[in-house]
Amino acid sequence: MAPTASANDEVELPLDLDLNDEQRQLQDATRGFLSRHYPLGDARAILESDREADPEGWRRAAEMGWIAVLADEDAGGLGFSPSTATVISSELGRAVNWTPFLGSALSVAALGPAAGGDDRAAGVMEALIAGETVAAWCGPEPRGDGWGADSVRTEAVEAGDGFVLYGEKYLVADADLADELVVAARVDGELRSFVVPAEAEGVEITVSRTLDLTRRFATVRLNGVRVTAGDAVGEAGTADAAFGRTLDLAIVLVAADAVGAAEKLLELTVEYAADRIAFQRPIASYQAVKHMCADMLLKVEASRAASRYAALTLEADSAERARAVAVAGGYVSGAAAEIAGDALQIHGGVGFTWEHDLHLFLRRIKVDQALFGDTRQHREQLVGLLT
Amino acid sequence: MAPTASANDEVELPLDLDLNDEQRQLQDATRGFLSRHYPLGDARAILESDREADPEGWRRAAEMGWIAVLADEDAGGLGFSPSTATVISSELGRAVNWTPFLGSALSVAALGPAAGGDDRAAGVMEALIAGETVAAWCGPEPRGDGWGADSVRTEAVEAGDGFVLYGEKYLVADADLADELVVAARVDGELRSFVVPAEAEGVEITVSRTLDLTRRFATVRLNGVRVTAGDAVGEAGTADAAFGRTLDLAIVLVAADAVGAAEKLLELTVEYAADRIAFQRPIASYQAVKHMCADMLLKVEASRAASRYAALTLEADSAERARAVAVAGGYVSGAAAEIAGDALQIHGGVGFTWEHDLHLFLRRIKVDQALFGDTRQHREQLVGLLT
Amino acid sequence: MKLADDAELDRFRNEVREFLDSEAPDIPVRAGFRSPENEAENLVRKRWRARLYEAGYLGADWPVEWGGSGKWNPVHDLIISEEVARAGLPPLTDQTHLAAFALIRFGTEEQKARFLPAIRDGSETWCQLFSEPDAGSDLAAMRTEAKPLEEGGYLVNGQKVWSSNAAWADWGFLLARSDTSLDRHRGISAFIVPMDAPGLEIRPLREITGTEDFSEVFMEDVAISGDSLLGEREQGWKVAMESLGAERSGIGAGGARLRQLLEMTVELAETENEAGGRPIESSDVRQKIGEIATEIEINNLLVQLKLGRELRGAERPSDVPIGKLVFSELNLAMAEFALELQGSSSILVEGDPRVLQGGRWQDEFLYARTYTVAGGASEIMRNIIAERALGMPREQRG
Amino acid sequence: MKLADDAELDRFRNEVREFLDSEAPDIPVRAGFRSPENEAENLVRKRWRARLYEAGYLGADWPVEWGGSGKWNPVHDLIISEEVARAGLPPLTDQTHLAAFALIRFGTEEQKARFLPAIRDGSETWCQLFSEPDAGSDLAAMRTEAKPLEEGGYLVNGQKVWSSNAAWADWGFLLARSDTSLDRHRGISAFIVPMDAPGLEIRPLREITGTEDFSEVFMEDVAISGDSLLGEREQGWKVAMESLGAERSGIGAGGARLRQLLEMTVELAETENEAGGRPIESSDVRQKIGEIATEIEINNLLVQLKLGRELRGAERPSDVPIGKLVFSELNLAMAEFALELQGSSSILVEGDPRVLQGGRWQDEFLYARTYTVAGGASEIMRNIIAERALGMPREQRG
Repeated sequence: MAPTASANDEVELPLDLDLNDEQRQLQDATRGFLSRHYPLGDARAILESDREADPEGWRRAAEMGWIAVLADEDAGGLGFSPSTATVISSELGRAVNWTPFLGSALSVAALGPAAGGDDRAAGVMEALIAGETVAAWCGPEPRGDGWGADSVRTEAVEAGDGFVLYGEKYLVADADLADELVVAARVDGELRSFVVPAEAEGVEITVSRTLDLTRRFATVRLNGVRVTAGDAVGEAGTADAAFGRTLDLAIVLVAADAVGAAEKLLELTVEYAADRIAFQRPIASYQAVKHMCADMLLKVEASRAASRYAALTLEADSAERARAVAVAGGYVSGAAAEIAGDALQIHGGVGFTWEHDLHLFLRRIKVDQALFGDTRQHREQLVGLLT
Repeated sequence: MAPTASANDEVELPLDLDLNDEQRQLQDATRGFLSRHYPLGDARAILESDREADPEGWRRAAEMGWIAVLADEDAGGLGFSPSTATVISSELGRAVNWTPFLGSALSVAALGPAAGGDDRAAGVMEALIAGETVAAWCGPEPRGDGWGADSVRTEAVEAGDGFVLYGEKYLVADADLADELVVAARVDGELRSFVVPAEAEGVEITVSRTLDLTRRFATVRLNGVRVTAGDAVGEAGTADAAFGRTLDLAIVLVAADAVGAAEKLLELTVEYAADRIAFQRPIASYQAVKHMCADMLLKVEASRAASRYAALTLEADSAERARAVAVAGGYVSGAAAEIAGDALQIHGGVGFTWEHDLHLFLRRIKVDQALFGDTRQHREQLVGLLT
Repeated sequence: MKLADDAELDRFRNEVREFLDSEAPDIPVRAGFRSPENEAENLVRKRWRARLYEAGYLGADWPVEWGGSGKWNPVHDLIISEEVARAGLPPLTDQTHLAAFALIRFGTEEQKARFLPAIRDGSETWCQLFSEPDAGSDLAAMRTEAKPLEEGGYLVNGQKVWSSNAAWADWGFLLARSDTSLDRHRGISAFIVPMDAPGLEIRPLREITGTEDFSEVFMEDVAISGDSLLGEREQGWKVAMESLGAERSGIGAGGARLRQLLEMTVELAETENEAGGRPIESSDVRQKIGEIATEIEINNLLVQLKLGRELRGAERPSDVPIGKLVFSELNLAMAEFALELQGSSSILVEGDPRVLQGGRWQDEFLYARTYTVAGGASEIMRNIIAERALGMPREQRG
Repeated sequence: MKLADDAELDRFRNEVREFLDSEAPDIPVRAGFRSPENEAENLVRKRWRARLYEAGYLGADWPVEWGGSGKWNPVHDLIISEEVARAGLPPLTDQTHLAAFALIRFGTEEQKARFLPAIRDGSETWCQLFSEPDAGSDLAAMRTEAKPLEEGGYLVNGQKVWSSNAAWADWGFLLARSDTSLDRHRGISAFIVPMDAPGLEIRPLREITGTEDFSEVFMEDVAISGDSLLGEREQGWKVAMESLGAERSGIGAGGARLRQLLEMTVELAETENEAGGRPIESSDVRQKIGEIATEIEINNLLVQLKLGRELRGAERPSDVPIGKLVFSELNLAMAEFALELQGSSSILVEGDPRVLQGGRWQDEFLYARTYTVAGGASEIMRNIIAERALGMPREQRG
C-alpha cells in the first residue's frame, strides 16, 4: 500500500487515514463473517467457562486471510500489513469476538521474515496461515516495569545441541487454545525466540481469571522445557528487532480492538438515547447527553486515526514509527475507556445488568487498556523521544 | 470561638463551616465599606500605573479591625483569628480590592506573640493595628523549590551589636506601599526575623509586572542593610514556628481571597446567562451552561469550606492543621481558576474585553494560584502526611 | 474531620470501635450496597442488625416509646456510620432503615406497633419498590397501578426494578398510582406490601459485578388490604421523598469508606513490584494520590457543612446533590486510578492467584457507576443545583 | 505527520523554510490572530503579504487569470501554513484571505477585477463584519440592516463587533439584513463596504490581553452602492458559510503552532530553576508533557484525516467542529500547564525582568479563550457534532 496516492500527475494526495476501498471490503466481509458465525449471543456460553477449540471456525477465519495479512510473501503470506490487520482487529473488538486471533497474529510477527527459510518456524507459519494451528506469543514478562524486551528474564540454557527453557510468562493471549508457543528467552543474556509445542513436557499453562469474559489470557510456566537448536527462530542477533516489531504490532492491534469496541458502544448509546424517555423527552435531546456523545465520536475518530496511522508507520517501517506507536498506545485505550464509562452512564441501570452486552465491551476495553503497556508507559516513551 | 457549640445540654453540635452570626455581620460591614470606599470603577485608575498610598482609607480599614483580628490580645489586638481574617480576605477578593491588606496581615502574624513584649516589634504592631503603618512580610524566597522556611537564604551577618542583611525576596506583597518590612533571614543558618524600615539604606524595592492589575508584588533586595539587635523579632529559636504560622496564614488568606473572587464570578455569570439570548433562548436554559454553573457552585461551596476549616485549625492550632492547610492550598485556587475559566467561557466575547471586569478577577485568581505554594506543592505536602 | 480534641466524642468513637471489633460478624467486604449471598449470610445480617439496635447504635433517634434513646446525638450517628464503613461492614442506611423512617414519620399507630418491633429485633427486613424500567432518574414517570377496590383494599399491577434486598425482604415499601387520572407525582400513594403476596414475583437481577444485589419485582393482581396504605392517599411522593432524606444519617459512611479505600491505594503504591520499584516513589503517583486525598477531605468537609446546616435548619437545595456528585465521582475516579496503579495486574479479578488486594478494586470499578446513576444520575444532580440553588430555568418537558 | 520520506514534499518544505528564513519580516510573536500594533507594522505586513503572493506561497489556488498557479497542491498549502506557524509569523488565513475566497467564489467579474489585484499586490486589506453584540455563536440573530433604496444601493445601520483588523482594513466584508421580513438567516445579504465610508465609525476594542486586536464598527446611515452586493440578494448566509470554510487552507497552522509551543514547554521543563532542579526530571511533569505531546499528534492526525476526506469529497459534518474542539481545548490546556510549570514565576508578565520566555505564555493563556469561544463556542461545536453527525435531536428554540 502506497502511503500517498496520486489524484493526477501533478498533485500528491496526502496520507489517507480512512480505509481504502480494498480494506473497506475486507471490513464488510469480516463483519458479515463474524455476525454469521460468532453472534454475540453465543458469547454467553463461554463467559464463565473455558473456551473450547473451534478448528472449523479458525480455518474459515484463516481463509479470509486473517493471518496471511501479517506474513511475508516469502513465507507464504500476503505481505506484512498491520494496517489490514487492524481492520480485522477492530471488527473483533466490535463483535467482542473470542477467536484466538491475537495470539496467532503476534506469533506470525514474532516468527517474522526468518520463517521464510527456517524449517521449524516455516512449518508453524504455514500451518498458521492455513488455519491449522493456533499459536501464542510468549514474549513480554510484565512485572510492573513494562512490556519491552527488557522485561524478558526467561532463560534458555544451552544443553547439548539444544536449550532448556526456564521462566514464567504472564497474560499470554490465547495460550489456552494454542498448539504452538513462540517463546522469547535469553541465551547468555542475548534475546532469542523459540518455537515450543504447547504440549511439550515442562510447559504448564494456567488460564488467568480476568475482567475480560470472552478472550483468555494465561500464565505460561516453562519448567525446564527442552528445545532443539532447530526450534530457535531466525539467526542470533535478529530477535531484538523481531521482538520490537511484534510488540509494536501488539500495541497497534490492541488499540484497534479497543476502537472497534468503542465505536460499537457509541452506536448502541446513540440508539438507546433516542429510545429512552425521561421527563417526557428522549434523553438524546438533553444537551448533557448530546455533548457526551459528541465527545465520544471525537474520541472514536481520533482513536481510529491514531491506530491506523501507527499501523501504517509499522508497515512502512517509517522513521515516525516509534512516535506513532507511542501515540496510539498512549491515547486509544484511555479514550476507549472514557467512551465505555460514558456509555454506561448514559445507559443508566439497564447497562448495569449482566444480561446487557454493554459490560462485555467495557471489560474488553479495560483489558485492552492494560495490555502491552499502559497509558503511562506510552507517554513516558513519547517524552523520551522529545527530550 | 469554640469549635463546637451546644444546642442543648446533652447534644454537641458539630463544627459549623458556615459563618457564625458575628462573622456574618463583619462580612456585611466589610462588603458595605468596600463598595462605598473602593468601588470597582476606581480600580481602573491603578490598572496600569503605580498605586498611591491612601493613609486615610487604610486607617478606616484598620478601625474595622482588619489587622486587630490577627493580633494577640497581649499585643493590643482582638486575638489571633484567621477565620475572621478569611472573612475579610474573601471580601477583598470579591471586590478585587487594592488595599495593602495581605502584606500587613502577614506581618502581624510574623511579628507574632513576641510583639507583646518586644519594643520595636510592639511598636510596629501597635501602628499596624491603628492603621498608621503598612508593612510587608519578606518571608519566603521562592526559587522553584517552594515557599517554606527552607527557601530562606537571606543572611543576617552579625556586626557589632547588630546585623547586616544580604539577600533578595521575590513577590513580596504590598512592599511598594510598606513603611516597615518584616524580614526573615538566617543568622549562622538559624532563622530569625527582623523589622526593617522600607526606607533603610540598602533596601531596594522593585515592583514586579504581574498578571494581577490591582495588587502589587515586588522584589525586595537587601544590599547590606544594617539593623540593631533590638530590631530582631522574638527570642532566638522561635522564628521557625512563627514562619510556619505566617506561611499557613498566607495560604489560608490567599485561598479565601480566591474564594471571594470566584463567588463573585459565579454571581456575574449566572446573571449574564439569564440575560444573554442565543438561538432565541437565554443561554441559562441550556444544559451545558447549567451544568457548568452547577459545578461552579459546587467548587465555591467546597472552597469556602476548605479555606474556613483550614483557618479554624490554624486558629486552634489543631493537630489537623497541616492537613487542612494542605487541602485548602491544594484545592481552592485550582478550583477558583476553573471557575474563572468557565465564567469566561460562558461570557463569551464580552468577557474577553479589557473594559469588562471579568479579567480582573481571572487575573487575581491566577495570581492567588501561584502565591505561597501551588497545587502541586500542597499535594506533595499532603502525601507526605499520609505515607 | 475534627478541629480540636473532644474527649466525649473520642470516647464514644473508641466505644463503637471496640464494639465492632469484638462483635461484628464476618460479612464479605465489597463495594457499595450488596445483598446477602445466601440464606446463612441473610441470617447473620439480621442478627447483627438486632444487635445494633440493642446496643443503641441504631435507632437512637426513634421515639422513646418505640425504643429510641430520647437523647439522640447526630454526631454520634456520624461516628457510627464512619466506624461501620471503616470496619468494612454493610452500610446502615439500607432499605429497612428507610422503611423504619417512613413508618415513624407517616405510619399509623397500628402500623408502628406491627412493624417497628420486628425491625428492632431483626426478625423482618424491608425492600423498596420505587424504580421501574421506564422510570429511573425520572421516578415520577412510574406506571405501576394500585387500583382502589370498591370492597376496600387495592389491586396492584406493574413492574419494579433495582430493588435492593428484595429477594430477602419480608416487606416492600411500594410506590404506585392510586389515581391514574392524576399526572406524574400527583397520583402516587405509598403502600406496605408483603413480599410473599400471591401474584408478586421476585426475579433477582445479576449485575455487571457478577453478583445479584438487586431484583426485578413483578406484580400481577396483587391484592393488598386498605390498611397497607402508608401515609395519606396520593401523598406517596411526599412519603418517598422525605424518607429518601433519611439517608442523612448515613452521611459519614461515604467519607469513611473513601478513607479506607485511600489506605488501600497507598498500600498498593507502597508495594514493591516484581521489578523492585515502588510506585509511590514516582511523583506522578504521589501527585495523583495527593489529589485524591485532597478530594476526600473536600468530600468530608462538604458532609460537615451539610450536617451543620441541617442541625441549624439552614439546608440549601444544593447540599444533597453536591454531596452525591462529589462522593460518586470521586469514588469512581479512585477505582480507576487504583486499576491504573495495578498496571498489567489490573485485569485480574477475584479468584486469580495473582490478583492484587483480593480483586476488591475490580469490584469497586464495576460497581462505581451505580453511585453516579442510581438515586438520580449525575446529570439530574447538576440540573437540580442549577435550577433550585442558582435559579436557572428548568428543562423544557417534551 | 508523514509516513515515509517523500522527496518532493521535503524539498518543498525546505524551500519554504529557506524563503521564510531569508525574507520574513520581524513581526512581534504573539498568540493567535493579532492586529498590527502600529502603522509601521501594518505596512510591513502588507508588503509581506504581497511577497507571499508573488512567491506563489499564497493564492496558488486562485484562478489562473487572477494569478493562480493552475496546479494548486493542497499539501503544499498545508506545508506553507505549518512553516509560517513554525516561524512565529501571523497566520495566513486572515480576514483578507477570507474575502479573497468570497470574491473568487461569489464576486462579479467587475468585483474581481477591482479587488483581487489589490489583494495580491498587498495594497488593500479586508476585515469581516459578521458578529454583533447580540449575535455571537448565534450569528443568524444579527440585526444590522441594509435597507434597499428605491434609487438603488442600500442604507446600512447597525453595529458589528469582534472585527479583526478593522482598524487597518480598506474594505469590509459585511453581512446585513436586506429583507427584514425574512427570519434569521433567510433575510441576510453580503456586501462590500469601504471602511472609510461616511457614517461608519471604527472603535478599536482592547482585549484582556491588553492589546487591541479587534474593533467595534458602528454604521449609521452608511450609503453603499448597488454593485457592492456580494453574491445574490438574501444569499448572504451561504456566501458567509462557504467563505468560512476557506479557512481550510490554514488547516496545518494550528498543529504547527502547537508543536512550536511544545518545544517551548520542553525547554521550560528542562531549565534548571534557581534551586538547581529541573522539572523534566519529575515523572508528573514528564507524564503531563507526554499527554500534551500525544494530544498534539492527535490534533495533527485529525487534520490529516479531514484533509484526506476533503480531497476525496468525503467530508463529514463532524470534521470541522472536531478539529476546532481538539485544537482550542488543547491550546488552552497547554497554556495552563506552562503556567503551572513556571511556578511562582507564572504571575510575571512581559516587561518584568524576571519573566520567563518573554511572557509569551501569559499572553497565550489570556488569549486562549478566544479559540474556545470565537467562530462558535465549544458548546455549539458539540451540538453540531451530536445533531449533524450522530443525528440526535436539535435544541428547542425558545
